Amino acid sequence: MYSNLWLIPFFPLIGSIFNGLFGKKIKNEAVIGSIATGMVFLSFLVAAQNFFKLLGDTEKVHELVMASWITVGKFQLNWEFLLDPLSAVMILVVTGVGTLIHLYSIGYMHGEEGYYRFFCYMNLFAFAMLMLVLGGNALVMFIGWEGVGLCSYLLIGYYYEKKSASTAANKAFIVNRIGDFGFLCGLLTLFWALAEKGVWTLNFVKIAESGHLLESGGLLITVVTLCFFLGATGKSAQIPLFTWLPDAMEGPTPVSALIHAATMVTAGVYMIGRMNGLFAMAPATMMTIAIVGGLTAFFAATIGLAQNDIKRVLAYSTVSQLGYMFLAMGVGAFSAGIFHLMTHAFFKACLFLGSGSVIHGLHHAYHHAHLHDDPQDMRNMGGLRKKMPITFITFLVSTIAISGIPFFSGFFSKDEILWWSFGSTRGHWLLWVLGAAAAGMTAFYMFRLVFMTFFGEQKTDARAKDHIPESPFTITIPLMVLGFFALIGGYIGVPKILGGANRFDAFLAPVFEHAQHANEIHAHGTHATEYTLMAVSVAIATVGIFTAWVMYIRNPELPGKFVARFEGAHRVIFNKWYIDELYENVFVIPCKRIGTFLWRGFDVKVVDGVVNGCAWVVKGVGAGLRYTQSGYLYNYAMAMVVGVVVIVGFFIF
Amino acid sequence: MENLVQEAIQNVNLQAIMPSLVLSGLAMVLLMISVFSKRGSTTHVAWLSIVALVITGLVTLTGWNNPQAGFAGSVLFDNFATFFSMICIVAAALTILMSDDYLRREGYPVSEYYPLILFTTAGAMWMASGTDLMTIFLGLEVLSVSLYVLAGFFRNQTRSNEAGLKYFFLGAFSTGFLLYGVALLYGVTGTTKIDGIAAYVQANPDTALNTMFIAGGLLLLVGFLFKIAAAPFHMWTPDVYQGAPTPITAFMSAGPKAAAFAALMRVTIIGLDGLQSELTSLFWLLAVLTMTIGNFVALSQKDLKRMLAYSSISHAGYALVGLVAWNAIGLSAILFYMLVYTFMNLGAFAVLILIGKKGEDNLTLDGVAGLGYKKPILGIVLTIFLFSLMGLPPTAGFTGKFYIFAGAIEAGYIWLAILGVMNSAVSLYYYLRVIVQMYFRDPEEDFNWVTINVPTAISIAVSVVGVLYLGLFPNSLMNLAKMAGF
Amino acid sequence: MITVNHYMLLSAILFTIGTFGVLTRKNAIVLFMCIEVMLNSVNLTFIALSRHVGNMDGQIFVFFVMTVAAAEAAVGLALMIAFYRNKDSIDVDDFNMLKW
Amino acid sequence: MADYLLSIMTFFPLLGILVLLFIPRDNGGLLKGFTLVVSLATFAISLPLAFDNVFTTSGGMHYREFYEWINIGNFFQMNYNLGVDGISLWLVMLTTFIVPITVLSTWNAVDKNIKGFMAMLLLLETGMLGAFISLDLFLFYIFWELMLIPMYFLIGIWGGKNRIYAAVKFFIYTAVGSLLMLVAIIFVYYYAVQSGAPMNGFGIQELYKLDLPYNAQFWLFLAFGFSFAIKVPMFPLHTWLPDAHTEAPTAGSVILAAVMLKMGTYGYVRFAMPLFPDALPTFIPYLAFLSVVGIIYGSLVAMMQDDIKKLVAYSSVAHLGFVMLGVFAMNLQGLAGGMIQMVNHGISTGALFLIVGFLYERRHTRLITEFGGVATKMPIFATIFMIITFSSIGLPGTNGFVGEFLALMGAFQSSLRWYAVFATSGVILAAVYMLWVYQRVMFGKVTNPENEKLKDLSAREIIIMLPLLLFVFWIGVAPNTFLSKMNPAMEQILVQMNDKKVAVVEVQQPVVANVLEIKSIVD
Repeated sequence: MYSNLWLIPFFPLIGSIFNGLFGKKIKNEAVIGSIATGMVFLSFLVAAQNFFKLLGDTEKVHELVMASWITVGKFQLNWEFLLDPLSAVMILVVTGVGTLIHLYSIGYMHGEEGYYRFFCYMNLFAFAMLMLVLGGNALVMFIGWEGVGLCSYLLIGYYYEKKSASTAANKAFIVNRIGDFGFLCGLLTLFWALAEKGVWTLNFVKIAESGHLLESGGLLITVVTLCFFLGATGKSAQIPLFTWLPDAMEGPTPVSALIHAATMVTAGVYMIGRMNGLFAMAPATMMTIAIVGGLTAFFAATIGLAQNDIKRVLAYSTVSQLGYMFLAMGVGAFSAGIFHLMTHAFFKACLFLGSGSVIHGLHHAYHHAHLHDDPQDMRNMGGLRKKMPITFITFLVSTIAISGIPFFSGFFSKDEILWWSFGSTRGHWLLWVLGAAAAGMTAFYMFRLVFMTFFGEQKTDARAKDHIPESPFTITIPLMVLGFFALIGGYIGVPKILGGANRFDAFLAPVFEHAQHANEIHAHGTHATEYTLMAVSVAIATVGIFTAWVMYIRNPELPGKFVARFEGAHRVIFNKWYIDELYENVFVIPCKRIGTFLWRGFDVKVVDGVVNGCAWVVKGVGAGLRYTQSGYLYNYAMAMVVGVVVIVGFFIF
Repeated sequence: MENLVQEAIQNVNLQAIMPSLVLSGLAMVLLMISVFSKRGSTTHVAWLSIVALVITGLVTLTGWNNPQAGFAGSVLFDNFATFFSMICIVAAALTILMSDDYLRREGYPVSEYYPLILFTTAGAMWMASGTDLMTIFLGLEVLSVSLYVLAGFFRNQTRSNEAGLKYFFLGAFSTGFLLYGVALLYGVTGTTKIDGIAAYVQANPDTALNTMFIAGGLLLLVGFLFKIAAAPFHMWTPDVYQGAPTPITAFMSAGPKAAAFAALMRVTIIGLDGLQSELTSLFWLLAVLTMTIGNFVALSQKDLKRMLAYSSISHAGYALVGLVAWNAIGLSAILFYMLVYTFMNLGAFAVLILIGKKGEDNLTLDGVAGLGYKKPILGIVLTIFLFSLMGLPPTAGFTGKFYIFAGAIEAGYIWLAILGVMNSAVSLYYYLRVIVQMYFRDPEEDFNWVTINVPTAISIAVSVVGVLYLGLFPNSLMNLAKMAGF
Repeated sequence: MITVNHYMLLSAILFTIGTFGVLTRKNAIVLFMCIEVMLNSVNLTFIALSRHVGNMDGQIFVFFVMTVAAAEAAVGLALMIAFYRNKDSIDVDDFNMLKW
Repeated sequence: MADYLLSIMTFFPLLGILVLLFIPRDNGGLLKGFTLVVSLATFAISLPLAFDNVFTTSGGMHYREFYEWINIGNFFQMNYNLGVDGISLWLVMLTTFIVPITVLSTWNAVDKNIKGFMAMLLLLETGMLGAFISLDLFLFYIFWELMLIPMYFLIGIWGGKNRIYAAVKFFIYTAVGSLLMLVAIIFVYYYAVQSGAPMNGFGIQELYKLDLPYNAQFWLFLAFGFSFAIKVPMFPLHTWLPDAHTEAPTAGSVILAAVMLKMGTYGYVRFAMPLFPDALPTFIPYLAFLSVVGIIYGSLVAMMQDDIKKLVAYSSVAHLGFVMLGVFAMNLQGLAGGMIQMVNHGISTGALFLIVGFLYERRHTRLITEFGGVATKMPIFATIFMIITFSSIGLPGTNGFVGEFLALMGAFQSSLRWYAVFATSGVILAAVYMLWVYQRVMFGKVTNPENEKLKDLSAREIIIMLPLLLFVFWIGVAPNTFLSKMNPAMEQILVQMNDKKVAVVEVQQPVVANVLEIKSIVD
């Protein structure tokens, strides 16, 4: 039936291996790029075929066992895939957005030295991500889980000659590893707990089936899910592990779009969705997730207010949006979370690619003018809407979408999340306040970005000013497609209250139904409340946009005054709440100090000191005893006599 | 009176002393030959001594499984005596082989040297076969007096003089204690025969508590402990070993020591069986003390001969462990170990003899730097001996030590075994230092003075074969040692 | 009445004197004489005990001891002469080339 | 052939040495080539083992060889008693597999006294193989000590600046442990003799069935465990390792890491644990604790090293911690994880040492600060290094993951759950130190002009690495090839341990109570 599922990850793997082995010899960018893009596109086709097949299928959960992987006694693990509505949506998003970004990269990466390397990694990423979403058991998922981390590492460190890039890559991988530690702990505890009950499995379907064996709301399930959530915070850049994502912007922009916006970072959300049954059983975890999500959404948004690097703003925006998704998961709005995941994939990918287009243009111009200005600094931009019309329009559409303006995709998904966070049995009005405030700030900083970049005076260095071109079509086509989806992507999930059927929710229902019903998670409240909330959130967004307009178009001196007025607050926000410094001082430096101490202070001095000390004592005693051997006959005779006397005396008396 | 003489004559059993008789006789013939030989020509005497040893060896071997008692029970040439005699003969033969060239190099081509070694061997054989304290004493003195001479053989060399004198004085001193002990035992039991003493103690169990008996027994042991260089009677060893001519050092550490062990074992196990509990605790202590002092002090030695002297002290300690065990395994282990030690120690000394310059001032740790590269075969061979001395498989040193510790553990002396192996671990360091010098340092000298002569080469070859063969296939000789134990 | 105990005591004293001599005297010849004293004290013991025990073994032993002592004297004196030739001294304090 | 396969395999390298002696000493190429042929032939001889399906069905000993060797009547008896089962199978294969690689790696690295070097390598191979297949404690001990000698020379003669200290330390440190084990071996033997148990020399299969009182087991386990813990090495007995590794020539480091360290862990599985199962519950908490400390400690110390080789050495301490944790979990998953991790560590860390060797051959330094930006000059090398790095980190899909995961899974199933949590944090630290060193060596711009002239890997060097890379992925993707042959043997040994055991491991005793218990029993 769905026996060609394996082809979906297989194609990119082939592409990756091919480019990895032969890319260097081929040298032809067109060949390399089209192979890579083609492979992901093939995956997309297969994914689409399976998706539509599933759409028409009454049986919504399908497993495909490929081979046995690890077999030790009762522990039997297979290479297996799982296709259900959730993974079906994900593979479409991944391969779809992936194809576009690959296509985009062909032009964007033109002339790069490691062209083949880039596509090799990108394809490898697609492979890993598809393994992640298609994995039929937690370990196959974990392959993808770590695999995307690896690719993220490789791609962030793509410009490895740059110290900051390789450092960012390391940071990304290591912070992710902290999350993976949680994931592994959760996984192993879960496995043990189930094995105690006689179920030896890591298979998702079986886990879901036997979840009821564990005590609902019990300590064990709470610990397990919290561990998993730690994994999710790592991968999805939530508090406390979000710091790697902004740094990850060191990678080429398509990477930021694909990995650090559209797909990989959403893996945490996906994972929670995948195990929704378990999470739903642990209200404490759910609450934690909701709070962490809400706080992340809020704090990341505050940081986004003051950044000047175009990609960093987007990065914090991503963190913030991911916070929304977690908020959704935490309040039990699983399908809303996934819905937002999807719409976010469209508009954020479009935003990143758009920013990439801008950077590409500026870079081109600077290069032309032999300048070394930072092409990512928004303070050097402005007025680009005329130079890059397509980029501008798609960017604007996506900005509106992310700001939650009605009838754009972001509106539907974000609003549903806000509604659930207020009205869900697991929700709370404080969560809603956090979300709404974040939404307002999002609208503000996104429009700030648009205004600073595309409107107003052109602040680019005069010498480069006139050389900013619109990007080539391999760049603009993906932009347009994504912009289109950012515009309309929300319509598959129009909530009932607005007269829609919320087909998205219905499609995903088989996955989440059980968790929601069994644990009585549902949004309740009157239509009136829902309408009111919707109106309030739209109003907040509008206020945000208006403020941005006031500050950056009508009265450009205002931001400066603002900064001067609230200098302290600005500095804190600008420096990202000093979280990096905090971690550096609390974890990194002590860790290094401990390491150094353990080595030089403990290992060498104490442990080895004891070893060498033993040798030294033995040698010292020997050297001392040596001098009893004085060379004088009478001393020797004396020793003998003493020996005799002692021996005889001892035995006689 | 007539009857007594007749009885005595009937008691004479020349077979029982035939090996030592033959050896002494041949040694005297050789002494005469050397008197009439041209001064400075020693080689023929050396080879004739070898022939004498071979003959003696053949005669000795007829005693295997054919115990001969004689002289009113004061001599018993049993398997035990045969085994030890063979050790001494082998040691003497190897020593003689490595001596000839050495004597000429050092400028003392004096052929009396060889008969002296033969006399020593004969004395050793008496000690091994004596069952009367009188015979043992005689053997001991024959052995000692010859050794005093041999130790001081280089009469123009102060070092050798000093070694001889120190050995002589301390040896004589210890003999005093031994004799006093014999006298006391005699006073209590009325006999100097070992089995007579044992029989007396068996008949009068209270004897074991008798002060005079205990004191006598302990003083008697002092003489033997002195000879085997057990602490605190070991002090002569390093000085004498260092000062004596190198082949004699090698010989002293093997043959006479084995003989002393033989006498010690016979006296303690058979004669002083009544004091078993006292003696085992004494030997326990002495074994540990001896091993520890030997190994610890060896750590800081630079002179190779002196280092090997301390090493030989520690090996006496290991061998004593077998005596502590006081069981069949431990005793036969000592026999086996003595044989093994003969091979590995004589082999090591033979290599040192080859690489020494005249006066042997270069036999220090630094002096062998890079030997392994300049003289690879000598290097490998010395390495094998050193590994054997360390007690590492697959050399005989390992099987020997294994046998010893097996005895101790079988008898329940776990701690002794642990202290023993820990001592082996300490000893690794100083043996390894030699290997470090030979292989891990760059050669400073080209060792062009080293010439390999056939007799020494033979003795080294025999030792290497012995060490490796007894390491890999110890079965046959272990079984012989088992049969030789009592 | 002089009993065997008196002999034993006397020989023990002699033995001790000899031992002390060995420990304290520096001249090699004197040292050697001290050792001879020790040996002779043993001889005395043997003879006394031989009488006490009632067999001849002890006395035979004494003959051996005396013979051996003579042999030792020969060898020992020869060694001393050799040493004296090299060092012009037979003081035991000069026997200290080999140490440590 | 099959009847004598093990003997032929074990002594073939020794035979090679004999021939080697007659090759002129200055013909380096021939010496190396010949040694390569010998080691490859040994590998070929051992290959039938890997393909023999008997291991998948039966957990017992196969390819048995038995001859009486030393028989001293009622004194003692030793036999030439060989056999291989699923537990030793892959370690044997690892040994025969890794030796040709090390021979190849010496091609340009060793130029002094090649004959000696090659002879030592082959002698080492004999020792290692013998130790893995000995079923007689005495025979095992002989091979065990035999390994020391060639390794001592490899470090001492062909090592780095501080080689003498390292070699002597290595030798004495490991010998101290093994000598205590010798006492224990002899004790077990005579205990068995005196208790009248059926025996077959020092044959372990008979000794497995011996009923030892707890008190004796306690001390015996301590002696065996101490010896093996030094070899593993477990914290705090590890300090010989960084020195030995740093000073050893590449080939020595590779063999040391890949095979010799496994002797310790193998010793636990084959000897210490099944021989003295009653003492296990007492020791497991402490040993597991030390394993975990080793993981974290090794990682933290590795992180701060400035010498790449030392870093890899300390990382070994951490990796072996996982092995030990898995083994001490005392269940099938943990044991399998431990065993697979042994092979993994052999491959990954062996490869890392080769990689360090490549750098050292080119630059004659191993200081991290001397490098930087190497990736630009040596792209192939960078790729291989990257793969091995991630294998060492334990990325899923590579070998490292399978081992770590199974070991941790086993630990989670057992009473060592809490230890396992801390051990899991090792995966973070592993990433930290490996990626950090990778960054500092490979990434960035070439700042040191010396690095400008670095050449990428030669064909020979790539050939060395390829088989290792193959196994990195093979074990990662299809570990069942290996696991299926291990499982029966592991099951058997676990059943055997549990059958004999008085106490049950699963009951976790508080640590304090344990101490008191030991005291009362010892008293």
